[in-house]
Amino acid sequence: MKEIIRITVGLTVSCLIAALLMGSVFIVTDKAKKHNEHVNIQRAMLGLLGYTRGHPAPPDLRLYTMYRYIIEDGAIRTLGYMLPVVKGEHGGYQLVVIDLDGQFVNRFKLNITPEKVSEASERASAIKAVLKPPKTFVYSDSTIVAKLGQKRLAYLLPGKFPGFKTFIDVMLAIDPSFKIIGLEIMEQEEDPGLGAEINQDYFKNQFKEKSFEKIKKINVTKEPLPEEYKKYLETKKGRDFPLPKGVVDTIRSKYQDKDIYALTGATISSQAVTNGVKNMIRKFAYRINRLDSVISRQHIPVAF
Amino acid sequence: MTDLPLLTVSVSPHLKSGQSVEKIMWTVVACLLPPLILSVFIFGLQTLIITLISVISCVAVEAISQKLLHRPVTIKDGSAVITGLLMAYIIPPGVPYWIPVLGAVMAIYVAKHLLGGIGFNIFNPALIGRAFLMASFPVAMTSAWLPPIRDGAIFKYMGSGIDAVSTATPLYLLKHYGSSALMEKFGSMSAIYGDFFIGWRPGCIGETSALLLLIGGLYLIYKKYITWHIPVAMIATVGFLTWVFGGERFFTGNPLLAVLSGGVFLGAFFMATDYVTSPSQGTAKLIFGAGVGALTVLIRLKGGYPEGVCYAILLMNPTVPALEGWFRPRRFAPQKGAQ
Amino acid sequence: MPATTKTNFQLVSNGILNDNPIFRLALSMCPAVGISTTVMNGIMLGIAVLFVQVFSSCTIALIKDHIHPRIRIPTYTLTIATWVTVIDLVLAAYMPAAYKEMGIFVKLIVAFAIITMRLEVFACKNSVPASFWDGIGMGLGFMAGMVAIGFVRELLGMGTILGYDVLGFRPLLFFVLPAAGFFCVGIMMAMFNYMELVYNRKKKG
Amino acid sequence: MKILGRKYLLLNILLIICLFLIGGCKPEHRFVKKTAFKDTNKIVIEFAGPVDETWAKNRSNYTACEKPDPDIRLKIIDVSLSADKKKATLVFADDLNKNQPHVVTATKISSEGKSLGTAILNVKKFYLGYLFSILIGAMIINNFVFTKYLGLCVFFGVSQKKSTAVGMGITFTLVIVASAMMSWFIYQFVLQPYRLDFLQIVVFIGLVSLSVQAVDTILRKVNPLLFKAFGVYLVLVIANCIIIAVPLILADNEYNAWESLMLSLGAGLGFLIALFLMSSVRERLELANVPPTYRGLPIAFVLAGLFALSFLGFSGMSIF
Repeated sequence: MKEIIRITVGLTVSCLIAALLMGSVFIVTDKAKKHNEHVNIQRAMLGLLGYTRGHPAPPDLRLYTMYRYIIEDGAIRTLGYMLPVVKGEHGGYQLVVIDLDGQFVNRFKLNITPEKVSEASERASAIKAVLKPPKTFVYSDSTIVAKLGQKRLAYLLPGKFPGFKTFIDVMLAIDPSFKIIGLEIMEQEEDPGLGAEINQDYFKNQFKEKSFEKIKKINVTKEPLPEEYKKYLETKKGRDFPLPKGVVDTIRSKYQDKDIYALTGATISSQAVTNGVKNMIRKFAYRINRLDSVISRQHIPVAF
Repeated sequence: MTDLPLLTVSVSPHLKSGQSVEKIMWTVVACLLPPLILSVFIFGLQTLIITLISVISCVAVEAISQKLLHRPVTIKDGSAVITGLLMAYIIPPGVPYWIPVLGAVMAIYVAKHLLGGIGFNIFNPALIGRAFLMASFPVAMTSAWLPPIRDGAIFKYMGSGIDAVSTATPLYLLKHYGSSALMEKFGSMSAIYGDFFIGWRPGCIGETSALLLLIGGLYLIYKKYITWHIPVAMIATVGFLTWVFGGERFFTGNPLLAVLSGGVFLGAFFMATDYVTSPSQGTAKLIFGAGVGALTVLIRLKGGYPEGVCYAILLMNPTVPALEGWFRPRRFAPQKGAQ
Repeated sequence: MPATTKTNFQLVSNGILNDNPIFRLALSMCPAVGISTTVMNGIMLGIAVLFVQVFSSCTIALIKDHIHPRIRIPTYTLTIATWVTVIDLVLAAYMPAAYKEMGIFVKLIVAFAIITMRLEVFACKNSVPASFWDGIGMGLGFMAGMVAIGFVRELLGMGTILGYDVLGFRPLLFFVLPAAGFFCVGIMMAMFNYMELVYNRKKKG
Repeated sequence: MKILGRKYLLLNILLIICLFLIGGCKPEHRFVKKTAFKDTNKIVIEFAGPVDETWAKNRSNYTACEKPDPDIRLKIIDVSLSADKKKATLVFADDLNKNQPHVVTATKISSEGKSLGTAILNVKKFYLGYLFSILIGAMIINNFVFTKYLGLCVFFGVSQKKSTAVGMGITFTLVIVASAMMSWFIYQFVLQPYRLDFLQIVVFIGLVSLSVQAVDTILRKVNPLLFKAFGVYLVLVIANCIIIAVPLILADNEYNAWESLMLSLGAGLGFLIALFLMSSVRERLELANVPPTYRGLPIAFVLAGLFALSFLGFSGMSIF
């Protein structure tokens, strides 16, 4: 009996100590983790816009995130955009509800601070507070709007679509006329040497500078990638074959309206990325136009 | 540590007396030669060079590894030649010449001699070589297909310029673009059957001619070097399962096309029947063949590759010891209480 | 076994050579096959294992007199799990890129047989400093094994070392695939055996 | 003895399948029996009774979209109705992305003159098939040993003899199903709601030990014969990383109860298959003249490498 008590006490004490240790480490690291994650994503976004360490972003560049929710009220489904608005010095968020035909339905002020907005659970509770109970909502996606001074510089769209093996996670930067500024592959598990080559500059840089008109009809060609174009695509890194300015311009204009050259032996992965990007831009263009018209008609003081 | 007698291969009980391993092996080599000669006319002279390099490097690796491991050098028995031939037969005709050399090291040294040498390899060495090449040079191994030569210009593809003419295999077209794309490229269905049966289609070096492979295989069966079980079970399963699952709806697949358009004949007669890596008894053989067929169809229809014969045989190889254990030949006077 | 009489240096070298956790004890093989694709992965996971091993060894050596023999194994498990959690949290927070690369394997350190074994065989019978050095040896041994495999695979698979282009081309993509990990480990183990054979022969002759 | 055990296992599996069948056919509207994808660009709606032809054939009565994009409607180019008027087939202009669940809205369904209200229908891939694909995926296609490279220490340790291998495999399957289900439960209802997920490693390893202990005790009491056969392997189970990897994967992917069951069952059976194949091959290899420096573990690793090479054939496979 005495032994059992000794064992129990010993175990309890060690469990408590372990829990204390883990708990305190968690509290310390959690903040740092979130901060680092934020910094990393920020860096990836700025990199897509062409700002690197050697060429830092101007101080008046602002990134605003808007979140899209699908709201269900019985049979009626509407879209809810959680938008950053200008209000005093701190700013705030509003939920703008739009029906499926693009007509304005309602708007609510949300009780959430910009610091907490990146947490899904905080957003959910803020929205829950304004929507009446039979309505349910699910998070759908988010878009980041980069604003330079008073003018929209670019949209950053995170996206995910099926590749050859599993999902391909990308981040796409497009300018206000929906021309592609850059494409970054965030995560993929394609075959090494084949589909995984989508991560190479000579593939993903092909998407750069494709116009909206082109991207709507873009396709994949199985012709081999011309050598000069490959060089051009890889120069962006700044270490191989720096090309003279004139050559760069002629190559750019020559290949700007060409289809995407498929990776050798990985046509399916190439096709998957191309279609994925195409769909992302098509859907986004459709939505942002509707949203913008609602914003201007309702005079919503959006931050972006 | 005494060395085991290597040449009396104990795992091949179906060998008739008076037939030496060597004689069988060289007969198999002879049966494999006609498809090679035809492939020169289909894909050009470089197929012969690739095959020769493959055979020579396999024999060389065999000799070197036997020397290194202090075993008797047995390159004259023809088994390394067969491995070399088969490995060349299942690589595309447009690959660089040095590719088979690396495959030979994997096939002969790792898959055969490390596991104990002739008669003990668990996996078919030629197929291991191919799987290794596939993993190492995915681009070359999945895209160096050449369109068949129709005008007898067998020097056409020698030298460079292969990239520009590379084409897609029928199975690739079927998998990713459907049968209409196939017809567009190769003509009407009846023309396709005729061409594919004789061998005028893109594909691996030695797999295209169903006709010649069938003749070779039937001769081996006639000479009782192999039995009908594995080839029949495998081809029938591929045909049947493709018919059931291969179409848009059930029972609308095209079994004939499936059997003719990949490496089914080569695999069925010359690879799945390999003495060492296949079961030796009737029922087990049927199950083995059916398993290979089923896996082939599974990989073709649902997998990441257009063709699955190579991996299907490799996947069934390690089940051989278990299959042989389950389907032992029936004893004539079973003892009571045995088991 | 009484408390060890080995010097600190012997303890460390024992972990790296004689009792190398990967090639000699053949424990914790999963990471050796799964994520030994690059040298960097080897170093990172090696550091994680080193920390877990050292901390756990020291903890157990510190409290060895207070552990009831009946709950020895649960105590070990709890100790290891706690330290793995700590390392996991720290890596996730401060080295997100490397952490992502190693995936689930950091968390799986908890099931590495090598750590439990060292606690059972060594730390529960020895002083804190000896356990510390033994933990260092084992961790370094593990790291050395991972780095060796990673070196071969990175060089042959990608033609780079630590991310720097060495060969300028990719010789055999096969080595990037985890299937190659099996071959590398197998062949390196055989090489270790061969060296032992030669060493013993020399000693005799 | 053994046969009895097998029978129970079969019975259980049958029971589970029946439950799925009952659960899988839940209608979302009382008048709609079933919805399904067909071909590449069609969706079929089966009604409980005949619907009015004029209603059914009117394209504007239907809207369809992918679930995450309700505002972007897919273009319906044609609707056809079967002869018994119970089955409507919507034909779309573009191919559908079947990985995405779709939502079809049928407004004011009209049957024999009566209006039956509007139905919002979720169209998704066959759920049973999805579960089955998780099982087969974990068992063969993404076999934990040959394609995910986990559980190797135990794998090489006990694959020398077929009988040990099978014993270990069965014990392992039992324990992994028990512990994974418990872990899933605790994670879903305790760790996640209270934001304690950083404790997952400690909790999961604790649950594994607990279930090993539980299986030990139960077997000892209920079936001493079975305990004699499998008891020795119980200790080894904890040293197998698969057993801790599965709960971690379940937690990461937010699987539900059925999916978790399938994944853990598949992981266990996959380990059993891998062990069985490896042990039968290694038994045969004992006769072979393996080079002396390779004898034992090194050759086992080379063999496992050859296995992994052939399992590459499954890469990129998706069954449903």
